[in-house]
Amino acid sequence: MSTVDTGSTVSTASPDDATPGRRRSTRATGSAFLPRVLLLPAALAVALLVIPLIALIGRLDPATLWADVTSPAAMSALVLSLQTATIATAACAVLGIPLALVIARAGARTAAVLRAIVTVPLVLPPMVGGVALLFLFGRNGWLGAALETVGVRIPFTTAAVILAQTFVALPFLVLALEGALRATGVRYEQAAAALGAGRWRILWRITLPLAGPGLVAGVVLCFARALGEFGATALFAGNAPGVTQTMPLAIYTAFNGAGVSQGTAVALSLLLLVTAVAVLLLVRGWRPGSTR
Amino acid sequence: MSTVDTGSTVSTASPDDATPGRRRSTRATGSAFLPRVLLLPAALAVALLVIPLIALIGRLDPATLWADVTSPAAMSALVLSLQTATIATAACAVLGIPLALVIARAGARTAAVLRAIVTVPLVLPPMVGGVALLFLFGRNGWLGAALETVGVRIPFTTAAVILAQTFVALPFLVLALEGALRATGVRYEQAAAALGAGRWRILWRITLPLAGPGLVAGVVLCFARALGEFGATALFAGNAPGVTQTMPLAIYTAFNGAGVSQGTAVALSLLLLVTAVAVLLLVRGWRPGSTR
Amino acid sequence: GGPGGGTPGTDAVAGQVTVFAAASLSGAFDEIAADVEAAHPGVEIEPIRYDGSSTLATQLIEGARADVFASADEANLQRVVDAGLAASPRVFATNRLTLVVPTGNPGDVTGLADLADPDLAVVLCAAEVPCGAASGQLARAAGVTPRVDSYEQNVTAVLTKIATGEADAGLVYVTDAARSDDVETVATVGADDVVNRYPIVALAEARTPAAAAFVDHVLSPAGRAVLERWGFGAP
Amino acid sequence: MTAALAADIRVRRRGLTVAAALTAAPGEIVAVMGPSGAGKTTVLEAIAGLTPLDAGSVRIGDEVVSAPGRQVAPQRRGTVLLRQDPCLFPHLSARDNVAFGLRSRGETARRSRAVAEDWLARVGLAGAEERAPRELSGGQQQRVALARALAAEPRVVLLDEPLTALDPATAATLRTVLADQLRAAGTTALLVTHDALDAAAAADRLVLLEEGRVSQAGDVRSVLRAPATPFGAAIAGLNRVVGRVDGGVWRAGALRIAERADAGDASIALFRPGAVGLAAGDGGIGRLADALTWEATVDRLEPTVGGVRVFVADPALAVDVSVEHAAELRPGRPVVLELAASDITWA
Amino acid sequence: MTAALAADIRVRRRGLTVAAALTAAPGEIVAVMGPSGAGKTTVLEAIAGLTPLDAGSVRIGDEVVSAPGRQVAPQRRGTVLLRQDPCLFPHLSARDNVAFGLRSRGETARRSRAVAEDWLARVGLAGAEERAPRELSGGQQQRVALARALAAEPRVVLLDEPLTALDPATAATLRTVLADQLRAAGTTALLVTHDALDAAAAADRLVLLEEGRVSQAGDVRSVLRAPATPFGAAIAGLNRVVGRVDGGVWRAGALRIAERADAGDASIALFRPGAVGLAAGDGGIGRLADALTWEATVDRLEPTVGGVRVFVADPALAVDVSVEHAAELRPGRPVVLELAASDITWA
Ligand SMILES: Nc1ncnc2c1ncn2[C@@H]1O[C@H](COP(=O)(O)OP(=O)(O)OP(=O)(O)O)[C@@H](O)[C@H]1O
Ligand SMILES: Nc1ncnc2c1ncn2[C@@H]1O[C@H](COP(=O)(O)OP(=O)(O)OP(=O)(O)O)[C@@H](O)[C@H]1O
Ligand SMILES: [Mg+2]
Ligand SMILES: [Mg+2]
Repeated sequence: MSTVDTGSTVSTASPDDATPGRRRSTRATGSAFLPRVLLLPAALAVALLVIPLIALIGRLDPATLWADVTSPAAMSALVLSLQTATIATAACAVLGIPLALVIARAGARTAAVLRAIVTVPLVLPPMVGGVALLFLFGRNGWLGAALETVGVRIPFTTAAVILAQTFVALPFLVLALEGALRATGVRYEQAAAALGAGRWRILWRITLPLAGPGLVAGVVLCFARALGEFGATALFAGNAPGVTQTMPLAIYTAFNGAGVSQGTAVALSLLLLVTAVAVLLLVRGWRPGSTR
Repeated sequence: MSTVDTGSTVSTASPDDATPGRRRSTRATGSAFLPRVLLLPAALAVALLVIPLIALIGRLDPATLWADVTSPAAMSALVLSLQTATIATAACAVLGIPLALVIARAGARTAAVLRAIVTVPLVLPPMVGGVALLFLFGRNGWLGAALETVGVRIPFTTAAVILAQTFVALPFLVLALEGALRATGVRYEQAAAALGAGRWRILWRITLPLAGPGLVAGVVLCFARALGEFGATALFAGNAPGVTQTMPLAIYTAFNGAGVSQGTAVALSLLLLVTAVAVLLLVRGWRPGSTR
Repeated sequence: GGPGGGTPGTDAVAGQVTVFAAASLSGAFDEIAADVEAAHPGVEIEPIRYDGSSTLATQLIEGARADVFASADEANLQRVVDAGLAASPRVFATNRLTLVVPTGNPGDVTGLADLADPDLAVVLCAAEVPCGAASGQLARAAGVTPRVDSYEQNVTAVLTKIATGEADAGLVYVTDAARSDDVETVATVGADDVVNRYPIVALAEARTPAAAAFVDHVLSPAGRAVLERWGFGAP
Repeated sequence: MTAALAADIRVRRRGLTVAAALTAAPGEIVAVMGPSGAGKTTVLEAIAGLTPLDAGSVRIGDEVVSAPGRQVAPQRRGTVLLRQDPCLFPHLSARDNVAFGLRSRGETARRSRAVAEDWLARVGLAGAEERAPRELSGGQQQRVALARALAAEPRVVLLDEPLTALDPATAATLRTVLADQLRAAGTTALLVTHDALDAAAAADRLVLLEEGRVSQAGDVRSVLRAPATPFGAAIAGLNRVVGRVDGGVWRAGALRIAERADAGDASIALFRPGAVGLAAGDGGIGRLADALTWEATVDRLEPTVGGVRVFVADPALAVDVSVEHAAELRPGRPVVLELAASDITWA
Repeated sequence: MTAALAADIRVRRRGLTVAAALTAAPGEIVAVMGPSGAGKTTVLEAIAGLTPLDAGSVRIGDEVVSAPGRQVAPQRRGTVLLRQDPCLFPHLSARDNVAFGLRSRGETARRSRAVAEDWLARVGLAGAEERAPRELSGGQQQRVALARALAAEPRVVLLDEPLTALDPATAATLRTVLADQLRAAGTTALLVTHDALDAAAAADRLVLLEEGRVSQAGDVRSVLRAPATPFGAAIAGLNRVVGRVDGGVWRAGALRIAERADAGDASIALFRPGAVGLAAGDGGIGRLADALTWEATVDRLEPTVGGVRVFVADPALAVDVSVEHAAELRPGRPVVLELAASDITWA
């Protein structure tokens, strides 16, 4: 007896008939569960973010655009911005990843306090942050005075730019990563420990890879914020072309300066934007598909 | 035969001997898997965020502190800040939650593009964002001109403050929530759909509760950013006490103006900080323990 | 200290000079810097740091390294002097306010009295900042109580609101008004009575006599000519 | 007879192409068994709408719910799927997990809670209503998941290994609860299981799925009695010996059978390991009148719950003996086997 | 004899207090069975260091790893735990999952990969090395998890239901792989399972855990032959009839036994459902010489893989009969039962 058909039927079919076809799995498993009405507010949100930028582009002065964005001052500011934002992001990673881990794995109360502390620089107008840094590292500051005695002076140097960027961007990395770590939970870490993996191995092979999307999101947010940082930098690092004049400061200067229509400022803003989006898309391109 | 002891032993023991004791589960399941060395950079990170603030407090003028923070101008700015930041956060929730859902459930490519778009306002110096909003909603802007014909004028109104805050704070909510949604995956949504739950039920009962920590994080970040917003507001909404002068604008005005010590600016900054931290701890207090 | 006693105009003066200057001086000081470098081949003026006078003063007090500070008001320079970083500043220019309106004057603004018109959108500098203090003084002198829609943080912000047409009238410095294509000035009665004085000083820790050379050049007739061209008045 | 469910599933997986058609009449319970990785879960998830088809179609009642260019959302198919992983909602209590399906089908909150509590009691979890999933043991979670699926009383229920991870005593109780509920509600069900007892106790028909294809299907008892494949024999617990009929004599290694009543030209002999007699020396054999005897060598011994299973080669088969009986057996030891011809089923 | 493992586990859970002591000698394999929710997983996780003790202690080799005020980290106990949920690392391929434990124990990457591939082949997953866990079926994931645990070759391995979710054929193969590996490596093991066959085939000793306490423990075969509790009888597949000895006669409902060789004053009779004869009319009974007979009423019928299980009341017990035999049986029908006294074990 083989493959007997007994009334209500069963039969085999050749697999060769099956066309692999396009994979609809994304639709079937993803947006299939979203109420479609939500597309409306989502589209509105995108519009809110995009249309002002289009309005900005509409005010560009095409005559001077190219000269504005390729001027040596613009280029040196862009290079400085990319350099300092990269270093600041690295510093945030070194300091922020451990902090996010500690918060994510701490008790509820400790976590709440640490999270509040981390959120503070977000609430503070960046300029006040700059003043605070100046009060600390400045000539009359606690640390600044000490450093002065060993001949180190931080304010108004490129180091100050990086410090200011780190101060304002750190919370982004910490909070984004912490959320992802908490969402992942400790199941896999427990499984790894139960297999004999040491703490470092668990960290590198399990915890961080599993929090990957959150880590990438945090790094991206952090980099973006560092790149756009203006207020704290202006106060703490000053506005010296080539040393501390990053793109946002160049934009500010152009905006305040001799320009007739602020066209230069807008042009520089767009240069910053395009660079940032390019970097973001690049980073996102590296990102592997969701692991789950 | 019962409970036979055959060489290598087994025996029962009374449960009454067991003392429930304190629950060490947090230690055993959480930070137990972290390399302890990480506490060092984590502590450094906290120091970086906290010590500048202490330096700031150190420069307070105790003589005028109380008068500064309780002045009617300060109080009206604080109330306006809390009101506008709350409304802006609500607006961000209405627009941002759907957008985060769409991004989290979209294909990799669509998601990357949308995420880049959302990140843009982070990179843009807020001042440029303010200009962009002015170009759009201003009297001569595309939308502003249209609104003017129906008698609606946005700049210099509280609505402009809210719009500016929404513009700069929206990305925070979207990116934080999107990360959490992606980390949660669609397993539970599939399970709910397989039980016959409709899209709205899945959204309210499964998706959002499971992304709860991410949602709370996003809302907190969003609120904090709205509360601290200065650049875009200054340009787009202006600085009229009681109408558009939020705390950051009051701080900046005090900073730019005050004579020698900038004490008022610092005092106002601390008022803002304390308020923000209080709100954050309150919100975090509501948050139930991690669901997993 | 470097080799002492060089006089302006001789090639003995050499070295780098870092200048902190109020934002409103940007065009004029760039020109003056070029002139100084031309006059003294050994002198190199670093790109001038422009920012709000208050910000610059704070930075100097907290340790920013500079040779020359030119402020848009005397109060902020006095903070630097009080901190012991400089002595005996000298006023090198003055500035005065003017009414500005968007090109075409859509609000039909004719004078200071229109600042009280509730139908017009009026922006002024905040009272705390120098231009705001001056605006208040000017309005009081004219017997006008302005109905202000927004107290801006600085002149640029006022100018932007006028240039984009968001506001119908505002008060800015003549030097700022001169730099924008998108605004028109309206005759402002009594503006000459409310002048803003710009002091300059070589800081005590100036590295070279070239700093003094720069200050001297600003104060010299050649420097004054440049400043005048940018709209500044005589001290 | 209109089928409640008619599926022709074609899905390409890494390492496997599933191409299986199966139907179920209204109220019919169809068990699906197959080796690990055969595609059972894929079939169920395709029917539920969680896995898209590459070709083929799924019809539920009168509606085509999956077909090229057509994909009805999972929640609008009238099916309920219990996945292999219990997948309880971590933020809901046991009661709310069970009530979820009912609420989704429009029941009031009050009634859903009442029904959910009733169901928790039925699966032996009275008193655990308020617990979070993480406060439940693996088997308890499995039971909540089963209650959640059954409480929704769908037209068609798809159960993916609902009774694994349960001890035999609990499983026996739940098997009865499951069968009773499905019969009483007239639910059409597909029941994926690894235990033939589930199929025998609860199902009308049994479908064997191997390497993505249906290898055998039919009435549960007839499939278990005459499995067509080695896998079928394994789940039925039968020896399956493939021989060759040559000159009227069937032979497989040392085992030969000349007269085979009703066997026709069938060449596969099926019989229980317990039906084979084994003698190590010369005792114990010859109890049965019509016995076949042959000689073999012990290959391997494996303890079972009640005795010992002896594996011999040529032909390879298993013999169940008592512990005492097995005491003197060692691999390599020659033995004599006997088997009553009447205990053999031919296929 | 130094125990490789000596645990006295006291953990308070919601709804249950676990208070169980158990030890294992070096190289000994101890099976743990118990009803769902009895605390088996809790015991294993406490030994592995994932669940803190409320009291008691755990000693592994010569080291006390858990005690009041002492809690050695899980990764420093020399144990490997296979959890009930396979919990494969979702971002690692099957091969890398298996290699993970080896790498953690300091093996080189190259050797870890080689061993991992070997292990995947042993669990029947050759060719699936590169797959991500989500590309594996439930049973395949279970097998990878088992390979991952065993490949690490720990001193002590704790296996929580390693063979569930597997079909009988695959389970049989893996049971052999598991037993062979543990014996060959001299690994001390605790094996939680729901299938007595696993215990019989792989373990030296069997511990029954019920409601957090050890209800019985001992040599696997003697526990399965003389289970002390109803649960034990259920896993051993035995009828367990509790009677009263009164004036030299043992009675339980309609069943009475006067002469009980070697029974002493034991009052619980244990026997296989298959050992009971059943006659619906007057045939079929009386085959056995020393048989006890009694009358009963059919309570419930349940199909089994090879036949039908008939449940009767007073005393409640199960009788296995053939399908043909069961054809005329219905609930409520009176039947005559017979049982050879020699088939009874007394406890
Ligand atoms: N984290 C927890 N918090 C509170 N109670 C728990 C927790 N985990 C398990 N329990 C309870 O403790 C008891 C023992 O659970 P455990 O997981 O040890 O059972 P088990 O014997 O492994 O059962 P199963 O065979 O179903 O896996 C159960 O009643 C369960 O409800
Ligand atoms: N998401 C996937 N992508 C690619 N291959 C998959 C995926 N899921 C399953 N497979 C493969 O498809 C085959 C069928 O898997 P399926 O889960 O249907 O098996 P199953 O019969 O349910 O097995 P089990 O009894 O182990 O649960 C397996 O070989 C598996 O490796
Ligand atoms: Mg499966
Ligand atoms: Mg368990």
